[in-house]
Parts: sequence; structure tokens; C-alpha cells
Amino acid sequence: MKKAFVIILLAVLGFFLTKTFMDIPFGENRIGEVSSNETAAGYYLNNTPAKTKVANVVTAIVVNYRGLDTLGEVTVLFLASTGLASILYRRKREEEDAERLSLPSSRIMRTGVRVLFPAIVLLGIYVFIHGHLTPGGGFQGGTIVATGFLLMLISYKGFNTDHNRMVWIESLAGLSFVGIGIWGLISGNTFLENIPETGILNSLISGGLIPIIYIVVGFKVAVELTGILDILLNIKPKK
Amino acid sequence: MIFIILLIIMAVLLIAAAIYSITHRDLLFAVMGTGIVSVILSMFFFLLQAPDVALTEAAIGIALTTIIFIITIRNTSRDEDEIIDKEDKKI
Amino acid sequence: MVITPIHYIFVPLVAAFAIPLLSKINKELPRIIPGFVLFYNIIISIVLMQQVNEFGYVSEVIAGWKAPWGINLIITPFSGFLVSLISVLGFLIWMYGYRFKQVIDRGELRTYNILQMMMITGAIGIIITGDIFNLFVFLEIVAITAVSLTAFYRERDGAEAGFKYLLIGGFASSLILLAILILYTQVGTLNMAEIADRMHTVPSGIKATILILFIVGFGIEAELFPLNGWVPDAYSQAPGPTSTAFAGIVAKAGVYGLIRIIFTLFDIDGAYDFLITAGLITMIVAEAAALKQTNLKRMLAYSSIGQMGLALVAFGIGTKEAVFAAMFLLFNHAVIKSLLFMTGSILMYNSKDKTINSIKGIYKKLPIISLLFALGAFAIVGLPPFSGFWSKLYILTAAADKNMIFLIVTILAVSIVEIVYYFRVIGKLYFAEDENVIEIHKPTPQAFVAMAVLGVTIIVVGFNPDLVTGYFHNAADILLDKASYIKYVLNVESVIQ
Amino acid sequence: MQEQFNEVFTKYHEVITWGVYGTAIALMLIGLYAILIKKNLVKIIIGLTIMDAGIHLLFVGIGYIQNGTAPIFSPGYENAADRMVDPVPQALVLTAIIIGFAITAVALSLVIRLYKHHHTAKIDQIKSLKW
Repeated sequence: MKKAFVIILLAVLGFFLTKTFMDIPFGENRIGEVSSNETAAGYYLNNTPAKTKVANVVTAIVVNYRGLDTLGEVTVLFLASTGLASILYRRKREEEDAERLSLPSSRIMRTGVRVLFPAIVLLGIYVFIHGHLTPGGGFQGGTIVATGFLLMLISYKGFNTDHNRMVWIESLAGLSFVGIGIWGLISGNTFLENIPETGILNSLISGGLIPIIYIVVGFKVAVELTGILDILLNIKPKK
Repeated sequence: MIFIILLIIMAVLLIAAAIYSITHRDLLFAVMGTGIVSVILSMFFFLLQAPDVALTEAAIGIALTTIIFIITIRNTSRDEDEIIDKEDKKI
Repeated sequence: MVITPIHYIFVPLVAAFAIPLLSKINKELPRIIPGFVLFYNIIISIVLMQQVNEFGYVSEVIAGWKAPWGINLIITPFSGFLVSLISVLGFLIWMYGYRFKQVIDRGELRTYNILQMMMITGAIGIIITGDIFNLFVFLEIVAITAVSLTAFYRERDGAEAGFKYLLIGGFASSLILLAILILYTQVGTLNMAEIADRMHTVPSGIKATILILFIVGFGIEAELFPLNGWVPDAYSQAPGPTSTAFAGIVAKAGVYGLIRIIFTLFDIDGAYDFLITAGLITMIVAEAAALKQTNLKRMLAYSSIGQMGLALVAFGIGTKEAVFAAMFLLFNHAVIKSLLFMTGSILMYNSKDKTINSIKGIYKKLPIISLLFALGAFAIVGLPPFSGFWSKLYILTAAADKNMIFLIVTILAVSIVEIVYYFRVIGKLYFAEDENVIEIHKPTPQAFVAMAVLGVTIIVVGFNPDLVTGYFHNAADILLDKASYIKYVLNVESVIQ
Repeated sequence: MQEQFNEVFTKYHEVITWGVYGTAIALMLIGLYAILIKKNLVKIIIGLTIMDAGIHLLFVGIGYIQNGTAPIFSPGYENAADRMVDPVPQALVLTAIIIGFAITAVALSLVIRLYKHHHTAKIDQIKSLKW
């Protein structure tokens, strides 16, 4: 009965959504003439290489034009890890006999992970340093770094993240993101403004503050995701 | 032409993986299904000229979402209906 | 540094990121810092309200890209009023909860304070942003903090209430995302003023689809029926200060989102009728449900839903007089319901099993709290001379101007229901025999001050409604004047001082 | 090469449209079905993830422009602005994916806690509050 009702509901919803989206032709150019600045996308495509000197337009949008969104997004991750810690809070005694989820790892596996770990972390750092030139950036690079730590955490029982150090990195990265924003305010411009607009398009040092912000975001995302995984992996399994 | 063939194959695989992960009773396999959805979705994004999104989906969807689901299943029950004896759900 | 709207956002963020470090220095700092931040919010509000009174709007661009390209923050008289209200309430809630859970671990204390502060910041962000996707991000900040706070107490059923909220909230945010996407394909921009400017080009079928998706999405925060299934559970399971914040702050932000979208973004006439219908149904169902509650906090939660329904009805009438009355109601509801939740939480905490029956005769042990609760109850049902009376009166006159007899009859009938269930509680509180022999936990002096401020506000505004009505009239005029909003935002060059 | 692509694109435009929009809407509906019907909390969250995946695909599909390239000014393509796909939906999806992950993580931690309390992850057996 409930199933039939739900299926009818979904059918109606699907019909309306399909009808709406079939009116929006796929692949049509909705940006309009790029140089006319009529739509937001056109403005971004037209002005990004000249004004911000950033090759990757998505990076320019995420970090600069819509920088407040990114700040909010980092905050959401921060609050998620804070909330997670409060939801899964355990007393000290429980923590001690908690058993971490670990793979039944063989020597080959562990050696492989040990070789891979620096490579993965390096890849992640490469991705977020080159966020303004190539696809990728702080979020992607940070996630890749967190994946590296995840591999270490599940294959080495003795490997522990230094909680104290993680708190330091997390706080400092967050503070420097906001600090860059406040710098804009203090220097008489607006919050998060990209002040030093130096550099040549497509060189590593270009785009002013954009790569710096993305590196900071990379560190923060990496630490936060590692923290989330660390909390989740250390839950005491049920008997 | 390749564009269309790839697109259709991915579309079919996506829906199939989604249905698989919704219907499979063993939650571990269901989670693998969502992982496959993420893999194909990431390729789909690449096909639609969105490499940034593809990279994000690959990193978040395939690796992290899957692992947190697996951790949850380890701490709860592996069987959707919880009929199988709870001792047997070791991963 | 000149005070601009962005201070509402970055000061709490600095504090939130710094608290984990500072808590290593001193255990007391995580408790105190949010107080300073929330007090600074009041200072920002005072400064900005002066500018709003002078210029009508205050806006700020972020990252140096002017309005349609970048994100802008804008304070109108309506949003300025809500933000100031939230700032003051936020500070009072901090005072009320200052010694809350005195003997808990450092980690838990830290998370509680960060989450509570960021929930208030998220609500302020929803109100001041001028960009539709940015609004979505702030909505998620509110959702995540609200869920974590709902599940804060381990011994209660908080996790279940939190999961329910998260599920409904996750669904809602998906719908809002979808609405933003369809809107973007039609107008090619995310700035709310520009969307409003280009709305007339959108085909009416698509417009209706977008509006429905938005209403469902925001209806969940604004406690619209039938999307409010999470409200009573979350309100009753969350810690006392948090349920106060839910009623006084989060619900206001949800209503603001709904009103901003219907009044500014869209130009569909049917939307107003929809608001009246949805508000009426919400009001009737909620007040009927409140009548049969046995848990005091659940009863207050249903009453809160009912009041939100009444506010939506008043907004839906759509005349200047009605919008003015609705703003007055929002103000009253925020103040009175916060007082009721604060006093109610203390009463509940001191009762045996958290039911209305078990607060029998508690007034002998907590005379001032009981008096404040009674004051709040009298005010919310609309007895003269308290402030709740005036807002209800203005709504009724606004409805009478438009000859909506059915509306008037319903509102009066619902008021009688309200009187019945609030007076039942007061009757239990004052006129029943004391059966419980329990130890009383007295609230802290700070909590007394916070509650007294709210109580005095109720009485003062009740005797002198002119203190606030002039401002609300002005705010209502400007809220309905869509053209000036669009003109102001799209011509803005830099921060207006 | 380009003309050929355009020709094929126009010829099979309907198929491609259904392939992208249809798939995305189907994913959303499948996810929604799981949210509404399934009793297991983990399955419900899987449904939420799949629904989100559908919306993300819809975003990227909306941004695609026939014959467009990725919105990156790589060396040698500094003047390609007029044939790039729409970068805005991509930036929005980036944000939405991260937020979706945060929500999933919080939801799963709630499931773990509920399981510890009630020793079950099924919605119809957890009923201390009215559902």
C-alpha cells in the first residue's frame, strides 16, 4: 500500500521534473556572447584571465568570485567534524580499549602502503598547489592527502595521528583563511579581496592570493577529513 | 560518435549500479554499488568537460564516502533486515 | 576598521577556529569567548541599524566584485530588525546557558559552545546574504549545527530526533539545490536582486515549479505543515538554550528565507493565497496537537509552530498593514517564546518526569521563574496589556480591512485553544497541591538576568507599542518595495558608509 | 572533426538529452524511493547519497555546451573563452559535493549511536519518539 503510494508520488515528481528539464535544451549555449558580460558565467570567462591571472576558471570562481561560499564550506566541514566528535563522544576509559578498524594486512600490503603513502601525500600537495593551473585544488588535494592517511591508519595498528598537532594545523589554517580575508578589509578593500594581482597567466606564481588561499584550504580539508576518519575508525566495535 | 556511445553506456551502468545498491540486501555490496555509482559519475563528469568536479567526485565519492559507510556497517549490522546472526558480520 | 555587515560572519569564524587552541590555555575560555562574540554582534547591530535608518539599505561586496558578479551582503530594514533581534537573543541565550552543564568535560564544553555560536552565525548569514547559493551554504551550517546540538545529550533520545531532522533537512537542501539549478538555467545569475529583475522572463510553468521546490525546502526550517515533523522532537530533546535558539533564531531565519523568496524573487499572485492556506493549516494542526501534549517542551514546540503559521498568514494577506503586523508578531514571538523556553526548561529540569503533571505546585520553590513563565503565557495568548496582544490585534485589523471573516474567526478560535492549554499549565503550576519532594536546582544569576530582560521587554512593549511600531511600518514599506531593492543592489559600487 | 561532432550531436540530440537528464532524474528518483521505502537507516543514507549524485549530474549536465572545452585556459588556448562550458555550475557542484559528504558523515555517526542505544538500525524498531 505504502509502496504503491510512493511509486505514484515518484512517478508524478519524475514527470514534472522531466517536463521541466526537457524545456531546457541540452548543450545549448546559455552563456550568451562572452564579451557582453550579460550572464555571470560570461563575465567570469571574459575577465578571469585578464583580471585575476588564474588559468582555471572554476578555481577563480570558487576561491575569488564566490570566496564566501568556500569559507562557508570549510566551516561546514569544521562543524561536521566538531559535531561528529560530540555525537560519538566517548570517555577516556572506552578510548583505551577501543580497537581500530584495520585490514588483516600482510607484509606485502604494509610495505606497499608505506611506499605509496608519501607518493599519495605528494600527489595531494601537488594537486592543491597547482589548483589555479590544472584541474583540482584545495578540496581535491586535501581529500587525496586524507586518503593517504586513511591507508596508513587502516594498515598500521601502531600508526596514530598526533591529535595535538592536528588541532594546531586545523586552527591555524582556518585562522589564516579568515586572516587573508581580514587583510583585505584592513588594507581598505573588501573582505577576501585578491590584492596583489601579479604574475603571468599559466605560471606557478600567479593569481595573487588565490593559490595561497587554496593551499590553506587544502591543509584544512586534509586535516579535517583525517580527523573525521580518525574519530570514526576508533569507535569501539560492538561485542 | 564515441561521445554518444560512452554516454549511453555510462547512463545504463549508472542506473544499474544505483538499482543494485538500493536493492541488494547485503549492505556491504550495496555500499560497493554506491562506490561504482561514484566511479561512473566521475567519468561522466569528465566526459561533460568538468575535470574539477570529476576529481572531487573521485576523491570524495569513491574513497571517503565508501570508507565511512564501511565503518558504519562494521559498527552496526551488515544485513539489511538484520536476520543473519549478528556474529557473522565481521568484515 | 569600519564596521560592516561582514563582521557578523568573520568574527565568530575567527573565534570558532581559535577556540580549540585557546581551550588548551584555559578551561574557561571556550565558555567566555562566545559571549564576547555575541556581544560584539549587538554592537555591530547598533551601528548598522543607525546606517539603515539613515540610508534605508546597507550593503557590502565580498572579494571586490560588485553585486551581480560577486557575493554581496545586504541589510534592509526588515533583515536589519531580524538580525538585531537575533544578536540580542543570541547574547541572552549565551548568558542563560553560561553555566550550563557546569561539570562536563572540556571537549564537550568546547563543542557545545562552538556549535551554539555557529548556529546563530549561520542564521544571521541566511538573513544578510544577497546571493541565493550563499544562502544555501548558510542553511547547511545551521542544519549541521542544529543536528549536532539536538543529539548533544547522550542519555536522551536526541540521536533519533537529530536523525529525523537530518533526513528531512537533507531532503530539503536537495530540493533547494534543484530549485537554484533550474533558476540558474533561466536567468543565468545567482544574485537575488538580479534574479528578481529578470524573473518576468521566466515561463510561468517553470516559475511555479521553482517556487514549489523553494517553499518545500524552506518550509522545513520555517516549520510549515506538514514539513515540521522534526520540530517537536528536536525542541524537546535539545538542551535548554538550544531549544530557545531554535524557536527564537532558527525559525526566524527560515521564515525570512521564505518571505524573501516569495516577496522579492517571485511575482506570482497565487503565492500569497498559498501562504494563507499553508499558514492556516499549520496553525490549526499545531494548536490542536499542542492541546494533547503531556511534555511541556513539546507543547511549547507545537505552540511555536502555530505562531509561525500565524505569521505566514499575516504575511500572506500582503497589505502593508498586514506585513507590519507580521513583523510585530515575529518580534513578539522571538521574545516571548524565548522566555517561555528558558523558564520552561528550568521547570522541566526540576520536575520529576518532564511532564506537565509533575510541575504541580513548583511555584513555591521557584517563585520568580514561575512568575516569568506565567507572564510569557499571558503574553503569547494575547492578553492585554502585554506585547502579544498588540500584534494579534493588528493582524485582526489587517484581516478585517480585507474582509477576511473566515480568517478572523479561525484566529480567534485558535487563540481560545491557546488559552486553554497555557492556562492548564499555569493552573498546574499554581493551584495544584505539591506532591513532589525533590531537590530544586536554582538557575544561575546570569540566567535570571537574561530572563528578566525578556520579561521587562514584554511589559514595556506591551504598554508602549509605539516604541517599535514606527520602525516596523517603515520596514514593511521597504520590504514591499521590490524596485528600490533591485536598484540599490545592482547600482552599488562599493561599501556604502 | 568538429563538424562531424556537431552533426552527430544534432542528429542524436534527443538520445543525448535523455542520456544525461533522464539518468540524473532516474538517479534522484531511485534515491528518493530508498529514502521513503527502506527501513534500514544505512540504506536510507545510501538513498540520500544517490539522490545527491543525481542532482550533481544534473548540475554538470546543465553547464555543458555543445563542443565546449573545460573552463581552463591552458597554454596555447588563452583566447578560448567563447567555446568553454559554463564554469558556474561546476563551482557550485564542488561546494555541494563537500557539503553532501559532511552531511553523510554526521548522519552515519548518528546511525552508529542509535545502534549502540537500540541494538538495531531499523527505523520501525526505533520508536521511543513518535515517527
